[in-house]
Amino acid sequence: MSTPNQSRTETPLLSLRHLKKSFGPVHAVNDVSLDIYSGEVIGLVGDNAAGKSTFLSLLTGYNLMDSGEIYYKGRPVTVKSPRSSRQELKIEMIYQNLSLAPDLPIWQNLFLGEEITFAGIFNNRRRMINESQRVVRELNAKANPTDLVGTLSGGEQQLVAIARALLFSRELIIMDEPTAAISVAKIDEVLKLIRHLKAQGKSVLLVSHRLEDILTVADRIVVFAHGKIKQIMENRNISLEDLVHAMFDRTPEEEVKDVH
Amino acid sequence: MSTPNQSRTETPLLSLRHLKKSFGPVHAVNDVSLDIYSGEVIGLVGDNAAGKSTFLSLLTGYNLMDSGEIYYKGRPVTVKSPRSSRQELKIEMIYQNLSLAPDLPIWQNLFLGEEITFAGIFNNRRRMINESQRVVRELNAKANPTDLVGTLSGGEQQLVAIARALLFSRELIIMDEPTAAISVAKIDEVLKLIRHLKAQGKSVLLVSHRLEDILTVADRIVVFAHGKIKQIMENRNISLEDLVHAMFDRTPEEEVKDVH
Amino acid sequence: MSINQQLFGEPGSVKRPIVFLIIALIISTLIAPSFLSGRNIDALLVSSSFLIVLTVGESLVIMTGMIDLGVQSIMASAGMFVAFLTVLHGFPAITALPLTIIAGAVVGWIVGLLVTKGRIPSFIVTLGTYWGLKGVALLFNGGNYISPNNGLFNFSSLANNTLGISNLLLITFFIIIIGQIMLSATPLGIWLKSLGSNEAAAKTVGLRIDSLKILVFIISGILAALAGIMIAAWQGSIYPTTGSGYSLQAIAAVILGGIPFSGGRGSVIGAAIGALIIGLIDDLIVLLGLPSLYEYIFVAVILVIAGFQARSRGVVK
Amino acid sequence: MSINQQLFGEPGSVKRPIVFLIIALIISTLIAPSFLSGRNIDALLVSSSFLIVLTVGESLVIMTGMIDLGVQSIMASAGMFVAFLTVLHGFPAITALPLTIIAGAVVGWIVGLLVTKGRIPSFIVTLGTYWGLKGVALLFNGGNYISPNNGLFNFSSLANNTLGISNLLLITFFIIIIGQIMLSATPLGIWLKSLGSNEAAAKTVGLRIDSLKILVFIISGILAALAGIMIAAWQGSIYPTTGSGYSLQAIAAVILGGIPFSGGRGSVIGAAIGALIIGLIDDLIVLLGLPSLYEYIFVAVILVIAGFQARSRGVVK
Amino acid sequence: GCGNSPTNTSQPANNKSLVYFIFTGYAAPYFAPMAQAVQQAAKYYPNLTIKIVDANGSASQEITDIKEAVANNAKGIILNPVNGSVTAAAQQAMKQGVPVVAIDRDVNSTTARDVFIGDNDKELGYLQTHYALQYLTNHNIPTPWHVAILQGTLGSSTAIDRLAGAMKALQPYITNGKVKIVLNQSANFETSTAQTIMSEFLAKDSNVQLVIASNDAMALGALTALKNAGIQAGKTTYVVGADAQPQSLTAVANGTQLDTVTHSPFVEAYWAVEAMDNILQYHTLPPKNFDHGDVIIPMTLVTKANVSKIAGWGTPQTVPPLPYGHATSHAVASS
Ligand SMILES: Nc1ncnc2c1ncn2[C@@H]1O[C@H](COP(=O)(O)OP(=O)(O)OP(=O)(O)O)[C@@H](O)[C@H]1O
Ligand SMILES: Nc1ncnc2c1ncn2[C@@H]1O[C@H](COP(=O)(O)OP(=O)(O)OP(=O)(O)O)[C@@H](O)[C@H]1O
Ligand SMILES: O[C@@H]1[C@H](O)[C@H](O)CO[C@H]1O
Ligand SMILES: [Mg+2]
Ligand SMILES: [Mg+2]
Repeated sequence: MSTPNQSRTETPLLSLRHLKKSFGPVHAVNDVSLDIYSGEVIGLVGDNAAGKSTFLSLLTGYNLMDSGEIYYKGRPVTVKSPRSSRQELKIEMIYQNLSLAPDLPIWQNLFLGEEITFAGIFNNRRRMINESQRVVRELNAKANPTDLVGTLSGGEQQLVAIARALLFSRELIIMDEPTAAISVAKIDEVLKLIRHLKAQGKSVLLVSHRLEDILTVADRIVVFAHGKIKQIMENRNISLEDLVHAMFDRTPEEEVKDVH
Repeated sequence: MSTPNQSRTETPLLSLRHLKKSFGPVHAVNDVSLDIYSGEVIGLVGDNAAGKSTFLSLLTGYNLMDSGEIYYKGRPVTVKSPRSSRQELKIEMIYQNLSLAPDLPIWQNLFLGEEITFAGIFNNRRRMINESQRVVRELNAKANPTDLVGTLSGGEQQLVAIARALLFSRELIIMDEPTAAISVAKIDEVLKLIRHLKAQGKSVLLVSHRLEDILTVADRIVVFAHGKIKQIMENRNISLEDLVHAMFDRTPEEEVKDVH
Repeated sequence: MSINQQLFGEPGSVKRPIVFLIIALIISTLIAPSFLSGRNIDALLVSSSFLIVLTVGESLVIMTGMIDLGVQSIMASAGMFVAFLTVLHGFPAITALPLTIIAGAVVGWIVGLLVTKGRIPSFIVTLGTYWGLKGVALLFNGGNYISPNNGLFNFSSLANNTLGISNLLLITFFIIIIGQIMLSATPLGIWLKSLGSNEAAAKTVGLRIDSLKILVFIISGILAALAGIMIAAWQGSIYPTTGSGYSLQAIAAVILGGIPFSGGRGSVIGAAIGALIIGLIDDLIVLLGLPSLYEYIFVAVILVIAGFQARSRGVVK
Repeated sequence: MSINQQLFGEPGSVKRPIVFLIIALIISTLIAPSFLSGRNIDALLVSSSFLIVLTVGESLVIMTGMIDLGVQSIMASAGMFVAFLTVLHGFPAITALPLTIIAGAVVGWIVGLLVTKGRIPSFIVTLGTYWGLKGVALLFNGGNYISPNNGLFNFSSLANNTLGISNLLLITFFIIIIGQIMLSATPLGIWLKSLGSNEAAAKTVGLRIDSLKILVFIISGILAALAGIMIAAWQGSIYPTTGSGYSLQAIAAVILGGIPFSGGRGSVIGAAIGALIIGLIDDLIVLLGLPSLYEYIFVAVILVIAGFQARSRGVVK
Repeated sequence: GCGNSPTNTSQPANNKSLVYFIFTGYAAPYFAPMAQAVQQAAKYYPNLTIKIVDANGSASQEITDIKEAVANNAKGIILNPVNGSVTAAAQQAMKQGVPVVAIDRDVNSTTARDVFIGDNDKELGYLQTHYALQYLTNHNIPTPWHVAILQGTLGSSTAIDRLAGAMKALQPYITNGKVKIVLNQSANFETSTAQTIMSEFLAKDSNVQLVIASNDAMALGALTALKNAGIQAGKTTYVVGADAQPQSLTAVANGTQLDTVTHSPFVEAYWAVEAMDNILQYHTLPPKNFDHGDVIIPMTLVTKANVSKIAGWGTPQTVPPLPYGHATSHAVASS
């Protein structure tokens, strides 16, 4: 069941084979294989501690995998750090725990590591602030680009994290629960945004506990459980109940037993 | 509209009058008055940056209000710190940004400041671990009480925060987006828990962007906008659409203008 | 990596400094066979005892994420104060010792107040005690030292032996044990760690942050005052400039013992072993009879090697 | 609170130390009228210049949340090294100065490697350079100082005046400006701050964390080496023990200048002013001719008062 | 009370000359009496205002202090150098017309001060050591004698010269195999450091016949270490020091310490103030018979034989007059 989908003939953007990652006795990611194609939206669902965030961290290089292979457009690639992941896999990620620097203003957070400069040396502050203003407004956030991120409300911080992905959208955008803290009206903006990215031929990997959202935008849905892929479903005529059933088709007692 | 509900005759558990809090030019909470009665569940909704978390922080003493009065069972009370709030207002709060110590194990986080001791001096480690185990299991979390909180998944951290409130539930339990990071199955547990608390005569103040949840458990719904209470609704036959409409009945342009 | 981990234990665990110490002891014995003699171990332990006592206090301060640069000056001025009381003014030890300890506590209390209520960074406040008490130490006898020539060191039996073990060692041992028990077996220990791990969390659960911070400075002040009394008893005389360099060494000992600068993790025993490692380096220089020009370089190299066991898997700062 | 804020500006802003410095200058003039004489200001600035140059480097290190205790020893050994090359071995200044600067950079690079690749806390590694380079400084001339008696200080024109202003001041001024521009107007500045503010965030966006850390130590090493050259030129001779106490002072200056220990915020100018405030305290002692027994206490009191402007609204550690 | 009154006519108070006394600091116990003596001496010279500045054991600090003193219109500087790196600063002060009198420790160049007042440290090191070697010889202590040396603060002229003096006395014995140096380390002129080094050393090797400490503070630390190691000082192991530190005089009287050498900080300080007064008021410098302007204060070797006549720090009841100029002797105020 967890073998990659073989129905497509084109080379996947990213092929992941037998990824493993343990923390001491915990097998957080346990032999996961998946193909990600250009222009598709994959929804990743699963119970808490299923290993979703850890799985993503292996792609972005935030954690280093214990074993496994990654192929970018068929070419094997080693991910040694977030830096190498960005360069080699062209990934942009929105982290669940909001990787923002609280002491820096929004615009510096948005452009961190991708600053626009004069003469390659000096910050083009004006332009970065203007760009930030634009993208922050696009997401309906109220904050000013020069506000320190540490003083923003929970939801506005999340919007800043999303805005970053918008500014530098790459071939694959990974979002780990991007909408957890934001208000309903803004969630629609984010879903619209995901469709827009897809329309541009980009791929999106979306982790969310908001199954409605997954059902709205995903092309395929990957169900994670206990560090493994339990099921991969094409998102056609799937109901919320089906999905919940796919996620939790064991009794809670069985789950507890399975921890070790 | 923002005057407190006068229909009840009993003394409210908590009466809040004209609370104000600004951060520089931002009026985060701007003249808010509200009565909270024993045994009721109040849902607090509003756009991002509406001032919900700031409002709660005034009750818990995490921020100090600029002006306003708080009455506990009719008696005026000054909240000077989280400590005085816990003592005088009997509040337990689950913070949006998860106030947990990452370097400490779950059991120490759960009992922080409320340790069970032998002879008033030594940690009764066994009992605290056992109690932690119990309450963590009750919430269907998989983690062990001795795991360091910093190594837990996002959702499990949130469950730990909720578990704390369970252990020491007081007269009023405030929850700031407790279910943002947790999986569907566990959300039901949390909602069940809220109903259970209500049944025990306790009051719950629940902030959430999951309007379904609010509609499921709240007795009254308070709509926040721009630091003010915009509307207070009894939760009878309200549809999701009604609620969204109540929250966002201005055009986005108007909202932008209103920021300053 | 894995062998390293198996041998040394998790970063931040007590096992690490202990294993390192054992390895260091073995190597020391190999290069200087006289090292393992009972008398040398005794000399090493006793002359490290002052630093260890300071380090226990410092470890609690750093555990909460703060720093105390003032310990060496508290030590020196306490030593002068106890001699001022007993030697120059004939106080009996039974009153002079508690008075000195109380004075140390008062200093810690003032430091704590300035940090918490005054909101001044602890580095600055304790740099203040570092300088200020250096000055106070001078005042007790007009800049002069105090010796048996001036009167009776009626508390010097503190440096005697009980059952063949120096009282100074017994005191030191007692303090390490109490400190470790406090840290790992009482709520207070959890509170102090939570402060370093996430002060906001400690605040939200209603811990008295300010009181806790004041408390660690008081403990640090008391222990530094005790170290001052101990060193005065040991020397049988006391100089206002006693102990210069001890603050830096105490902080280094804490870090070597596996407590990160940001606090939140680690043990008192680890820190005490860190202090012992520093004492060991000095001892080795004497035993090896290194030419004095190379002393410092030797210290540096050993220190950095010792630092390897204080490495951590997470963020290194 | 609000008046205080209006006058002094936000915590962490450059305005604070500037306003404090101005007030301090006015008070100094009132209590010691000779303070404002051109000659005294000149003496104050020139003799503070070494500390300021060290402080600029230290401020960048602390901005990233690390610490550099070694600057004073880099300074001393660089001073000995440049004199060793020029005075003892007749190198022309044009080769000796760059070689010395490069040596400082190499030290910083090694420190950076040990911290990043070796994962040893910066406190320990730089305590290593603190001790080790103290030792190295002794080796250049067998523990002796180097003076014009040994040969020609061919680089001493560094301490001359240009248009009536000491070259040392011009260099110092230049370094502050470059440092501040780097910090506030280039991506590098943002990167360094982000490291201190949230290292995980800096890592996730793909910044080269390790390279950045190594870089700040290299900069700190270069500036410390430059300070060593400057002090040798100024003294016209150089001692292996030059500059003891400067590391602590540089760190204190950084904190006084509004950079918290955890990094992420603050300015180079603020730190430089912090160094000037420390220089000012020393100057006042000389001017006032306080009874020497009270000097230290005076330093402590002024320091703590100065610390009040470094207080912050958030967590104080 | 005071002895003969100074010979100068008093000047208007507003015309007082500002003189800085910049000294190493309280790093070694020797300096506290020196600072006290400067203050006492100042009372005899009402035309001088003396400001006392403590360099906290740091040469860079002292250089700064010198420059700031000049900038603040000092008329003269009495300088106790931390070490020779302050030479250039002193020289510059002299160039700017501010006379410098060096005290206790010298600068590195005779052009950097007008007068040096202090002891001959090479001589001191030789004296303290030579006496001990003779004592060992006379008492037929079996050779080879194991000798431990505790040096002072590395880099200070007193540490360097005393070591050189001691070595000069030891050299013949080393050559003929009678002496073996088993320890030679700096204990920084400090008691606790000396005590630590000696205890750790004795644990390794308790066969030591002679400990040469460059000052008494270190000698005291060595004595305690010997006692703790169960070695009877004065019986099998001999300790020598310098300074006539009060506690050490007791030790010499008890026979635990073999000798010490006085080079009175009081005399140094009184003479330094007087030398400065001579320069400022009478423009008098030491005559030619004082080589390089060195005014060497007399030293006394203190042993059990004469210890009863020596006061702490070798302070005389009456300070003899500076051997040149206008001065008279002064009684020392009881401190
Ligand atoms: N650094 C770490 N050290 C130890 N264990 C870890 C670490 N990071 C994750 N884990 C463990 O790995 C497992 C998977 O965690 P992960 O964060 O990937 O789950 P998740 O599916 O993202 O959950 P959630 O939906 O709650 O965010 C959990 O048991 C967690 O405790
Ligand atoms: N410490 C602070 N300093 C400055 N501004 C602040 C601070 N805390 C909150 N604010 C501002 O106050 C306003 C209200 O924030 P708050 O966190 O209360 O919103 P919220 O309703 O909880 O939003 P969300 O749903 O996104 O959590 C925001 O504009 C925020 O930027
Ligand atoms: O002359 C003095 C003393 O002998 C003292 O003990 C140390 O410093 C020297 O300069
Ligand atoms: Mg997750
Ligand atoms: Mg909120």
